[in-house]
Amino acid sequence: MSNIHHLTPPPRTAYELELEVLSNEAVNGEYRLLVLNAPRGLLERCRAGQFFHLLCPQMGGQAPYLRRPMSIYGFYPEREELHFLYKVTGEGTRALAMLRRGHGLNVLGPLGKPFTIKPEWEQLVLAARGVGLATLAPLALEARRLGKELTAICSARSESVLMSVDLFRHMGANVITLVDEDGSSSVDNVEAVLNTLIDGPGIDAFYTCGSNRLLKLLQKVGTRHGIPGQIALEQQMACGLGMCHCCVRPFRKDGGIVNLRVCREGPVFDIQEAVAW
Amino acid sequence: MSNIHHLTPPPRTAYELELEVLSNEAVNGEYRLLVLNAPRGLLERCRAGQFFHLLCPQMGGQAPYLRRPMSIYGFYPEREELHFLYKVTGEGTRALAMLRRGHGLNVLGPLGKPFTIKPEWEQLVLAARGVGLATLAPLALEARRLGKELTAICSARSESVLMSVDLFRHMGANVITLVDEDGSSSVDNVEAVLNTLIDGPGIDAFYTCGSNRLLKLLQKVGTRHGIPGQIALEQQMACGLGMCHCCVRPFRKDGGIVNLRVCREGPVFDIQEAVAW
Amino acid sequence: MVRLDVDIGALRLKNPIMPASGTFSEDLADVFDLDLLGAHVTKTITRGFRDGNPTPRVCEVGGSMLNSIGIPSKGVGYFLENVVPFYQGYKTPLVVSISGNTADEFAQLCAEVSVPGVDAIEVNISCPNIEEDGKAFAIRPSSTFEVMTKLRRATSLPLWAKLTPNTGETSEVARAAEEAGADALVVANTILSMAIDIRTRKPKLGNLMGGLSGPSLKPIALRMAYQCARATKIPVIGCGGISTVEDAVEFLIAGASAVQVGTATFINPTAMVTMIDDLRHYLEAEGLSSVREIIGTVEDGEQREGIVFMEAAP
Amino acid sequence: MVRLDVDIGALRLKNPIMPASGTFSEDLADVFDLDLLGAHVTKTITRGFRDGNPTPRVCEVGGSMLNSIGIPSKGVGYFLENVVPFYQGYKTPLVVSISGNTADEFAQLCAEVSVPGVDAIEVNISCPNIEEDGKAFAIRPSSTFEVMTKLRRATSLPLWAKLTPNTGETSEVARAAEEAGADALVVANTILSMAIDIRTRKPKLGNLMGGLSGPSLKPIALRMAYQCARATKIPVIGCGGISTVEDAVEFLIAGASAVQVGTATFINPTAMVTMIDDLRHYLEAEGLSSVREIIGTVEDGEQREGIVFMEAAP
Ligand SMILES: Cc1cc2nc3c(=O)[nH]c(=O)nc-3n(C[C@H](O)[C@H](O)[C@H](O)COP(=O)(O)OP(=O)(O)OC[C@H]3O[C@@H](n4cnc5c(N)ncnc54)[C@H](O)[C@@H]3O)c2cc1C
Ligand SMILES: Cc1cc2nc3c(=O)[nH]c(=O)nc-3n(C[C@H](O)[C@H](O)[C@H](O)COP(=O)(O)OP(=O)(O)OC[C@H]3O[C@@H](n4cnc5c(N)ncnc54)[C@H](O)[C@@H]3O)c2cc1C
Ligand SMILES: Cc1cc2nc3c(=O)[nH]c(=O)nc-3n(C[C@H](O)[C@H](O)[C@H](O)COP(=O)(O)O)c2cc1C
Ligand SMILES: Cc1cc2nc3c(=O)[nH]c(=O)nc-3n(C[C@H](O)[C@H](O)[C@H](O)COP(=O)(O)O)c2cc1C
Ligand code: FES
Ligand code: FES
Repeated sequence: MSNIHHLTPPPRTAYELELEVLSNEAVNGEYRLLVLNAPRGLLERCRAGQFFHLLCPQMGGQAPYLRRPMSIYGFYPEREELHFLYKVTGEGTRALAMLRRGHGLNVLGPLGKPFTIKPEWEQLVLAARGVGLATLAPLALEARRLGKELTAICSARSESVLMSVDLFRHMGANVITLVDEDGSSSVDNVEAVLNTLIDGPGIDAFYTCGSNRLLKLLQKVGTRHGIPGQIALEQQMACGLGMCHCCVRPFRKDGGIVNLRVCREGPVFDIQEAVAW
Repeated sequence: MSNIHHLTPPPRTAYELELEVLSNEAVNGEYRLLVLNAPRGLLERCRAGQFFHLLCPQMGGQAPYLRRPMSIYGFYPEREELHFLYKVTGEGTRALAMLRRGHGLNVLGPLGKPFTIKPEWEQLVLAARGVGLATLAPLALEARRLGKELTAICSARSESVLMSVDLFRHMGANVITLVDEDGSSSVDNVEAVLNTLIDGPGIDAFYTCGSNRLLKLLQKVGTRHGIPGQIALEQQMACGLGMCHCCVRPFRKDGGIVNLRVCREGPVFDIQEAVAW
Repeated sequence: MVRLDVDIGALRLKNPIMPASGTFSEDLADVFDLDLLGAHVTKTITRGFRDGNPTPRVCEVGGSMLNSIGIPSKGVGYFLENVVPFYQGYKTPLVVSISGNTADEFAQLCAEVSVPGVDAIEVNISCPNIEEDGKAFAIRPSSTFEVMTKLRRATSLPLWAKLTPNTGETSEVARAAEEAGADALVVANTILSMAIDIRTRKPKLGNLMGGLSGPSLKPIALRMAYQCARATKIPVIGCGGISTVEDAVEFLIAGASAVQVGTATFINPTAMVTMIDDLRHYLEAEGLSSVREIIGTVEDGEQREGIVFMEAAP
Repeated sequence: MVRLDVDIGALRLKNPIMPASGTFSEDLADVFDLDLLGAHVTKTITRGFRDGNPTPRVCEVGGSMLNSIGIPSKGVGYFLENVVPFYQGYKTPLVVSISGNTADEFAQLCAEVSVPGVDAIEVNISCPNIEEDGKAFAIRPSSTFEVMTKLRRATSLPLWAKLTPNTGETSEVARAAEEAGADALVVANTILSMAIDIRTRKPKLGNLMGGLSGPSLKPIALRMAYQCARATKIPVIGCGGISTVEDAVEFLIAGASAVQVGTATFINPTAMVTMIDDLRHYLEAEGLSSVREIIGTVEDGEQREGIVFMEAAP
């Protein structure tokens, strides 16, 4: 048995907990908001961009097995509330949607690397589509806390699924909504919006997630104007902790391509290192 | 492809049906009565001694996989009711116990060979213990319908778990109750009761099920007095239809021991052919 | 109107759904018209009488089951006199499953069941045999080739070889069966397993060990069906954990030309009938006109060639 | 106070619960104190750098999972400089899992990881290797004996051989490993499986096939653990689908001296900690004073001798 103690074991940072459901309502046809009661200590450890790994219940004929990763949509230590905004897509999220007030839900987290906002960045811009907004929502909270200017470019299929707009407004963000219906969400139009911002107040950093189109656009605009940025990425996960290496994606690093774990090295990555897919 | 049609396929005799639960109440601490709403046509095919193969629900953390065999405890075509009396012992029956009025239950049946009552038999005696009484209950119904005299010797651990006594009385049976608590259920005492009956009205046939002690006693008494009898036996089942050969038990036949399927050649067998275990 | 018929070599089946050996018998006629099925496959018989294994012969394991029935058999005489005539009451092809303790006894039985009314012979080479240390013929390519060669000589009926998952050489065994003249491969039998009752510390099966069947077996059997379809040119009949039309379609896409349904029939005796209906609806919904259009359509891309030989999970 | 310690050859573990290779890493220290475990078992490493397989690398199959990670590895240098020192922060024995494409490369790595701080070497002989047509060493007794002989010569540390279920010769492979000098057997790795998305017709894993782990594997792994315990005299470490203390106890009764927990940790990261607590309570409730009292206590009666050699389900 090895008895040499020259390194100190790392501190605990993630918790497996059974939390109580406070509510779980449809926000609109596709999205639902899950509100859990969580201990203040847990919520105080949460950061924008991190996620929880949810053990979706086996109920109503649904038998999800692996956990499902979900970004933190909101964390409110004072109200002891942890929020997730999710889209019902398959077995796990269908099971999630069946949770009712008073049910328990086993969660693991907070996990992953959060977004960073450097002290010198003043003008922040986030751009996201659909459920991707869930991931960026707590960034607005953080921006307000730090007294940063935030512009949220929210794009969606139609006006009716534009979520989080109120939330972003409520956080004092400057909200620009773009929808497919009227063509305002086209890449060209987003680029035009960005250029207007760059020419106006300026942009110190971009934040985005999920969409390949937006990634490519922000990489291009970022390179052209020397604007740094971060992207939150998704990949199928098993452990969520960094142990199984199933959640890798390729990144540009040191002149080559390396595989990094979305759950551990991410889910937030440097926007220029991300490889479009 | 074989096109020779010299045999006619057999008629359908067993049905896979989703029935509605009417009630599912505890009869006492250990036993529960499950009442299902069933089509009259199905109930008219039922016979005393037959069983159904129940697809116990996957609920409340219970995940039974194979079906569970249950004797018909009562079948009432006029009321469209099918009754089962069961004891909660494991995963399947625990799941059964969770069924509530309005739930569905998938059943397969009626299955197996029923009891027979020969026209010349007038004095019938049934002897059983515990949940075994469930299997014999419909025999009392049948006996009454045929105008036979029936004596039911009901034995149990204690007075409080003596079930079916009212049912048997209600059917006009002559009921003798024996309990372990006061020692009245001892083999010697049962034998004394049987002898009294033989010396009195006489016994034309015995019916029993389940208990090894009773089997041996009735085989002995039957041999001594030339009284025929039948026994309903249990064995673990998969298909319940005769296909898988998992439910065999040994029987004395033609001077040797043969394996017979409890689900197909049984569950009712000649009492002298049964091998005590 | 979509077409459900498929060909297993020279034998045309009206649909690709049939029972798996040992999970079907005349008795199922109690529940539905057996002429709805694509084929009838009998329980494996041996030449002589066999009693089978001690009870308990089955047990549950986490949503699947183990069995160790031990192939009780009334012998070939009873079978020819009683079972074959029964199925002549139907228009559906009859497939007789046989096994033997030695290759010669096996071949003799194969000749004996090659009678009118029998449309194909499924040879259960997944059973322990005394010539190979109690191992199944289908564990090794060499013993597979030997026994299949003898069986091939014994009959002119279509010969289906039923393979075992208890091997590290599925592709090689499949090719050995093909080379020896098998007309089709049935993939697969159960995988050797065990369960212990921790309360009594007794094995849950009277025979200690038994075969795992049902949903847990599906990913293993699917992998084997895919390997066999890639490794040979003869039709593959998928078998293992199939309980819904989605499962059946998964095997067809992987390369199976038909499927056998076993344990699912114990859970829902009408499972096969439901599956035939659902298959029709599935094809209609996909806008296809024949089930043949989905067979072997898995998009395996570049991996296709390399992987067939790889037996170990990384 | 019940005793949970067990001996794996010369190595004493404070309890019989440890992680399975590839389902554990330094990262789990985020969730609980890793010194609670009986041993630390690292992810398999190779000598050189390996990228691993294309994504998706995992998928669900009916209450279990498939994986095809492909053993990404940063190579032995990184491992010795970073991983070994990390575990020196703990009092728990460190077991290093290694693999190689050829027996010689494998043996060389075995020598290289025989450093202070490493308490045992688990050799993952269940991986495809290029000398055997891409088959795992542990598929055949002969290749097992050969590679284990080389590995034995390469180190004086305790050597644990991790076996594969992708074989029809478990007992023979186990004996070959013992004869070549293995100190313990880890039973077992994942079984090769496949799943297809019927909507896209694509395999659900980027690598087409992968290994089945989780509850579905349990009855197969339990059978193998029993066979290995009967076929050899060296300790067996059970692995496969263990997620509750009941599962662990089932393996111990079957003859395992300790168990490894894999996929269950993905579902409940604290599963092993819960299992250790529950094991203590179980033993107390059974009135036992040491976990050793249940090891190998399966009541297998007469079947015991005959069955070890039987690989096929009847
Ligand atoms: C870090 C991270 C944060 C996320 N945050 C959110 C969020 O806030 N709101 C939201 O609606 N969704 C979010 N997702 C996606 C969410 O995890 C998937 O929608 C969900 O796992 C789908 O599960 P399912 O069983 O309903 O679908 P199925 O398609 O049945 O899932 C099958 C398997 O694929 C995996 N899977 C499917 N889609 C994804 C995906 N997009 N990303 C990762 N794994 C996937 C599932 O976890 C499961 O293992 C996030 C994903 C990641 C990686
Ligand atoms: C023909 C027949 C009629 C029966 N009638 C009744 C009845 O009317 N009322 C009643 O309470 N019980 C009856 N039983 C017993 C009943 O089937 C079992 O109690 C029940 O299957 C237990 O299931 P479980 O999951 O609760 O128990 P578990 O012990 O968890 O069951 C595990 C497995 O063993 C089987 N099993 C366990 N006990 C028995 C048993 N005694 N007989 C057959 N299989 C068993 C189960 O079906 C299951 O496959 C009858 C059995 C048979 C064969
Ligand atoms: C109770 C039972 C008995 C079986 N008997 C036989 C048999 O006699 N011959 C045979 O080839 N396979 C036999 N099998 C295996 C099945 O035919 C089939 O290969 C296996 O069960 C996998 O399919 P499933 O998961 O759909 O059940 C039997 C399976 C079960 C469950
Ligand atoms: C994601 C994943 C990665 C694995 N990687 C390895 C590995 O690198 N080396 C190894 O020997 N086994 C590996 N295994 C197999 C496990 O160690 C274990 O043998 C198997 O998963 C069965 O146990 P379980 O059912 O408890 O998971 C891996 C399993 C999984 C699920
Ligand atoms: S999910 Fe396991 S390493 Fe990321
Ligand atoms: S339960 Fe299948 S034959 Fe009796």
